Amino acid sequence: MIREWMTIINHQLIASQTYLLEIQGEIATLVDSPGQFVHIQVSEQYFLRRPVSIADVSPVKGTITLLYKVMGEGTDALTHKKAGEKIDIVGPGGKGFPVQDINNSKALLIGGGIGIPPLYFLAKQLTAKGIEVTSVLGFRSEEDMFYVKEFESLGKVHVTTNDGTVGTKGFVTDALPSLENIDTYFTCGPTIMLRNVKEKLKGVPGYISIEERMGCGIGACFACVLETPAKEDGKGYVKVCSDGPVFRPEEVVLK
Amino acid sequence: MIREWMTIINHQLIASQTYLLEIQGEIATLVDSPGQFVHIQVSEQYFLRRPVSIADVSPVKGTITLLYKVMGEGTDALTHKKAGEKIDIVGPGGKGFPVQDINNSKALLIGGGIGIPPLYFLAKQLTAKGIEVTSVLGFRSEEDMFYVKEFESLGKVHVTTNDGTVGTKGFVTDALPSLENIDTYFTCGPTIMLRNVKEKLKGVPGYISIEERMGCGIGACFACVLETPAKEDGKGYVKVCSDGPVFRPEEVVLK
Amino acid sequence: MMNVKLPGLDLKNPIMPASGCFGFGKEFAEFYDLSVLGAIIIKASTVEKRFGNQTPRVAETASGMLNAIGLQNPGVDGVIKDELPFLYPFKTPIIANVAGSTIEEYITVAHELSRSGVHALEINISCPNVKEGGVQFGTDPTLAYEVTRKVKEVSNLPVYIKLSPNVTDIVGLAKSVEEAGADGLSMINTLTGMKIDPTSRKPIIANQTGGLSGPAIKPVAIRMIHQVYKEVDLPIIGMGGIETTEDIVEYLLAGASAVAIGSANFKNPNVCKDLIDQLPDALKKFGFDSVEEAIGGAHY
Amino acid sequence: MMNVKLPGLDLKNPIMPASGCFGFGKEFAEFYDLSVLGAIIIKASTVEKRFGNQTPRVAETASGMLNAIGLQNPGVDGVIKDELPFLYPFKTPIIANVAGSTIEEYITVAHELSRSGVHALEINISCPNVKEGGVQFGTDPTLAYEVTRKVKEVSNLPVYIKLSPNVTDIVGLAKSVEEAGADGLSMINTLTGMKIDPTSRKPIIANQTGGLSGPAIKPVAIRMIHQVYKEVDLPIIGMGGIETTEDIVEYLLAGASAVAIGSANFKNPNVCKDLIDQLPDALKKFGFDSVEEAIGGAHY
Ligand SMILES: Cc1cc2nc3c(=O)[nH]c(=O)nc-3n(C[C@H](O)[C@H](O)[C@H](O)COP(=O)(O)OP(=O)(O)OC[C@H]3O[C@@H](n4cnc5c(N)ncnc54)[C@H](O)[C@@H]3O)c2cc1C
Ligand SMILES: Cc1cc2nc3c(=O)[nH]c(=O)nc-3n(C[C@H](O)[C@H](O)[C@H](O)COP(=O)(O)OP(=O)(O)OC[C@H]3O[C@@H](n4cnc5c(N)ncnc54)[C@H](O)[C@@H]3O)c2cc1C
Ligand SMILES: Cc1cc2nc3c(=O)[nH]c(=O)nc-3n(C[C@H](O)[C@H](O)[C@H](O)COP(=O)(O)O)c2cc1C
Ligand SMILES: Cc1cc2nc3c(=O)[nH]c(=O)nc-3n(C[C@H](O)[C@H](O)[C@H](O)COP(=O)(O)O)c2cc1C
Ligand code: FES
Ligand code: FES
Repeated sequence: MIREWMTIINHQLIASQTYLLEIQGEIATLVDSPGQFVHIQVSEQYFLRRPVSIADVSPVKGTITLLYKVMGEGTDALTHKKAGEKIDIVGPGGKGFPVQDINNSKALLIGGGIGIPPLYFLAKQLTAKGIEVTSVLGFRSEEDMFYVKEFESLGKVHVTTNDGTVGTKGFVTDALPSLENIDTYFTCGPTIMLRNVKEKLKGVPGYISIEERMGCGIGACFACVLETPAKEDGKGYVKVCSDGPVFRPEEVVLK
Repeated sequence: MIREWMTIINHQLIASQTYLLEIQGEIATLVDSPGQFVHIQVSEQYFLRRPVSIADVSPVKGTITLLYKVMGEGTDALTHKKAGEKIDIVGPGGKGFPVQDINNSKALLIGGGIGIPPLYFLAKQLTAKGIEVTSVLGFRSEEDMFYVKEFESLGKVHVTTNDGTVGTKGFVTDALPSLENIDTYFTCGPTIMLRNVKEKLKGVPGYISIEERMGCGIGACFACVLETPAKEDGKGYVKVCSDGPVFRPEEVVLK
Repeated sequence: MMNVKLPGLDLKNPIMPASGCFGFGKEFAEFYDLSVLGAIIIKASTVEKRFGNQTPRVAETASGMLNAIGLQNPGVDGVIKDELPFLYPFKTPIIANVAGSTIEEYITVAHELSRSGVHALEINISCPNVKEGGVQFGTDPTLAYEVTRKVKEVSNLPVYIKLSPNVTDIVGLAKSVEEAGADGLSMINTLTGMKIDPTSRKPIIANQTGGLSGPAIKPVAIRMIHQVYKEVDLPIIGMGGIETTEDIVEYLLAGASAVAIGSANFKNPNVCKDLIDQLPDALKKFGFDSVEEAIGGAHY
Repeated sequence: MMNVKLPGLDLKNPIMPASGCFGFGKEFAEFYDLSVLGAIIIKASTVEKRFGNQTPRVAETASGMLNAIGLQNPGVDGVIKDELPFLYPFKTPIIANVAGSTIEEYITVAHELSRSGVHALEINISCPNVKEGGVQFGTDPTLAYEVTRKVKEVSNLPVYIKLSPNVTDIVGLAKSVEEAGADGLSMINTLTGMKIDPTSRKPIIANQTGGLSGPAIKPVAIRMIHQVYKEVDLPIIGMGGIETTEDIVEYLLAGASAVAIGSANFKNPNVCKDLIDQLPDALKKFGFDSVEEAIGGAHY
């Protein structure tokens, strides 16, 4: 992990309040797995960095692609950065999905909203290994949809929207495919979604990627801990920023 | 006085660490005398506004010209603003030199460093009234010199530099012309210079423009007060931002 | 939806300028009609006219500023004679800020102001920028009780006590002045701070220390208001770093019934008016039908 | 020119990470060689392993942040067994931060750490984020005296007492621990604050209140260090919002002999190293030939 001023190569609106940000620098060469994130200093005005998942890496261009949604002041300020500008990044952070350990043949990816980005990089790596990928992507509404075509180029895609404007009306858990065809699931999204997915897919091996508010983003401050079920015996916790953000569902307590 | 987002028309380096900033907006139409200032919000990062004198007004373009020197973080940040950008200004503030009251024929202008800018606007107005203007302009060194040509086009100019690289080596007080030819003097610069000028020109009618750290810049917070010699009887103080920045030398105590 | 009732004050909206950041109103009247304000809190008055501290009196800090004006004011008679008449025509209640270095001085100023036509008193027992007394009253519960009781005795106006944040136990202070009969609280005054200029090697403020205000102190103010709201039954005028309507909603939720805007007036002289214009939308956005509905909403 | 001598600590430079903002060093060792540091202050240790508070544990504020970690740590035995061995190879003194909810706990932790190979103790009598005890010790001069004296009895290491800024009288606290035999002071810990989310209508931090750190609190820290330096004869490790070498010079001038860098490590993981590299130039720029020459320079 390093701190680096990366160069913005591309920055564009791709859906309602949702932006693609492509940045170039050494960090792109250090990414080892999908699910890792970068920690962005938006400007001097925002004291804490913002964690954003790596949605894609181009080894040729030496770039990382991020997909982010405006959720508050920091991400709003981020939208004003222009191609050519430099941006202060720490990364790559965390432990991603262990693609090297996945040796079976059918993967189910379940993403909700801004949990979708890391799954795209994952889907690329899984399909490259010959694994068949089915994706369930949940959005609020049609205008929020992004990257559906990109996922379709990699496998079957089910879309859900909360308001039914596209695909199945409801939540990702309302559109899960028949489980007989799934060896492993991979999911990322709001904690409540993760909890529901974990519940519904009990028994299926899985990996979940979790969000938590961060201080340092490198494992030093204990801001981002989750309790583990084995609290009393072992260490009792994991850090989302350094032990995660990707965990086995049985490893963590989802509140 | 109003608050307005003015448009930057021109912004350029004119001497070592010294910039010309031309801004357009309604405030330009509200200036009533040289010596008034604008109060600049450099960015959200700087809590207080920065007072900068109005160095010129173009009624045709509807612009104000400011000349400022980088003295700290705020003025340094200001240098990054580009033509076309908007800038948050309150102004015009304060009471300037009462050009309308000057009816004699020979004026001496004495400026030190960043005290020089308001004297340029003053010199233009005085010469427009047919008053003969002699200027003594003090700089640290040759590289800090600015607007000497502009002053020369309006009258006689003596330059002093602390290191002697141009003009008289020393301070403005080392180059004051013979006083027989002076009806009124006008001075602006660091307080220590003002005190020396006041001392040397005792007996000559004068106007001095004074700097003080400001809070509100509009007369409401009492941050910028100066004691008056008549402290015990009258009000005992003046506010630089609203009663000044221009005063008669006998009105204020210079510390 | 914007109105709030405080003891002795029927406010059309909960927004007012804070003491010392708005002078006696005149300068801001050039920017907008002061009648829009929920109320006006004027600069502190003392018995005698005061020149205040030496300059520099202000310094900039991260997301805030230090000030050590030193209670410069024309004295209570001057305030009543020369400053208040300008404010009477506006349709806005006036809250007068009272300062002193002895209990007797507080009594004198409170007494005189009570007959002047102002609508409420804010007793500044917390000004950190005067050498004698002043802040002592705000850090000692017994003295705070004394001042409050004595001022209540000489005034039939509602009395708001302005608390200092520079204390170990803000709830204890608040309880003392509640027992003494205060009608409400103003929270908070500035945190005592200092800034040193590495070039001159001296404190920038001539008085050495100054009061820290601005967004930097908002978390401390919110915490204290939240603590006091829980334990004390007095309405609170909240202040400290307010710049946006979101800040105002945060103050209401913490337990403030109204808010005062201080140093933000220096950044944007229109800020009080702007916030008054924007507050209804902000309340709606966060699901409130009225100001009153939001008050104390973070207590559950 | 960069070295400073503190009781029991021969520092090659005055810059060290602050407790809780640097874990036990491991993560930052990925960014630079920890041997460059003047010292390392590690995260608080308690008798038993602690999970700490619920999340969210941090929130962003203007020029700062709130945290309520709740002293999560593996317990003093875990620290000694699992964390310290990593740090020993670096050529940097280790200062261990000691926390507890009773005097006995402080004694136990201090005693165990004293035999572990660390070079000094920093007694955290000021953590605002634990329910039982903790901060009480830092706001009551008698308790502060007690803890200091008892810890000194069981430890032959130099003992630095970390003071809380959430007090009326910081000088009184400092004097108490001086009398009790403290070797030095750490100033300041965080100011207690709160942030409320207007959407959820709840405090963002699960613990409700948290400790405010960052540049927002620097003026308060500078003021307190300036006050204490004048009245108390102990060396001070200064902290609170340091981000630049100019900040460090300001701390030295106020009276700090060394400085600790806290939340700035989150903004820039290289910050301690960067400041160490830059400090000589900054000292020169402001006319100092050494760190020691600048200490207390604002007192005249
Ligand atoms: C590991 C990880 C990966 C993420 N990947 C993405 C992504 O690929 N695309 C995307 O759009 N968003 C992603 N997020 C969420 C993103 O970090 C937040 O939306 C963002 O921090 C909000 O910042 P703000 O300034 O707009 O909001 P504000 O609410 O103003 O932020 C205030 C503070 O809260 C923190 N915060 C607010 N929401 C979250 C959140 N959901 N998770 C963590 N911290 C939060 C901010 O970082 C900041 O410190 C990810 C979060 C984590 C933890
Ligand atoms: C009436 C008036 C007119 C001025 N006109 C000009 C001008 O035409 N050109 C020019 O270059 N400068 C002018 N100045 C000085 C200018 O305001 C300061 O150089 C500037 O504020 C420094 O800001 P900074 O952020 O770079 O410095 P910093 O030292 O970082 O500023 C910190 C704080 O101190 C204040 N401050 C610092 N120096 C001064 C000063 N000399 N006077 C008042 N406040 C100060 C700043 O405004 C800010 O609030 C004028 C000052 C006054 C009072
Ligand atoms: C320049 C200045 C002068 C002040 N004068 C007074 C005063 O006279 N009386 C008083 O009670 N508070 C005074 N205050 C404190 C404010 O009323 C307010 O409590 C404090 O500034 C916090 O609010 P803010 O962060 O919005 O500025 C003053 C504050 C400033 C900045
Ligand atoms: C996330 C976090 C955790 C902290 N944990 C501790 C701690 O365990 N013990 C302690 O004495 N101080 C702790 N502190 C306080 C810091 O050591 C320091 O005193 C304070 O943050 C002010 O410095 P800063 O503004 O540079 O962060 C912590 C601060 C933060 C931000
Ligand atoms: S954010 Fe600091 S440990 Fe995870
Ligand atoms: S700066 Fe506020 S009165 Fe002059």
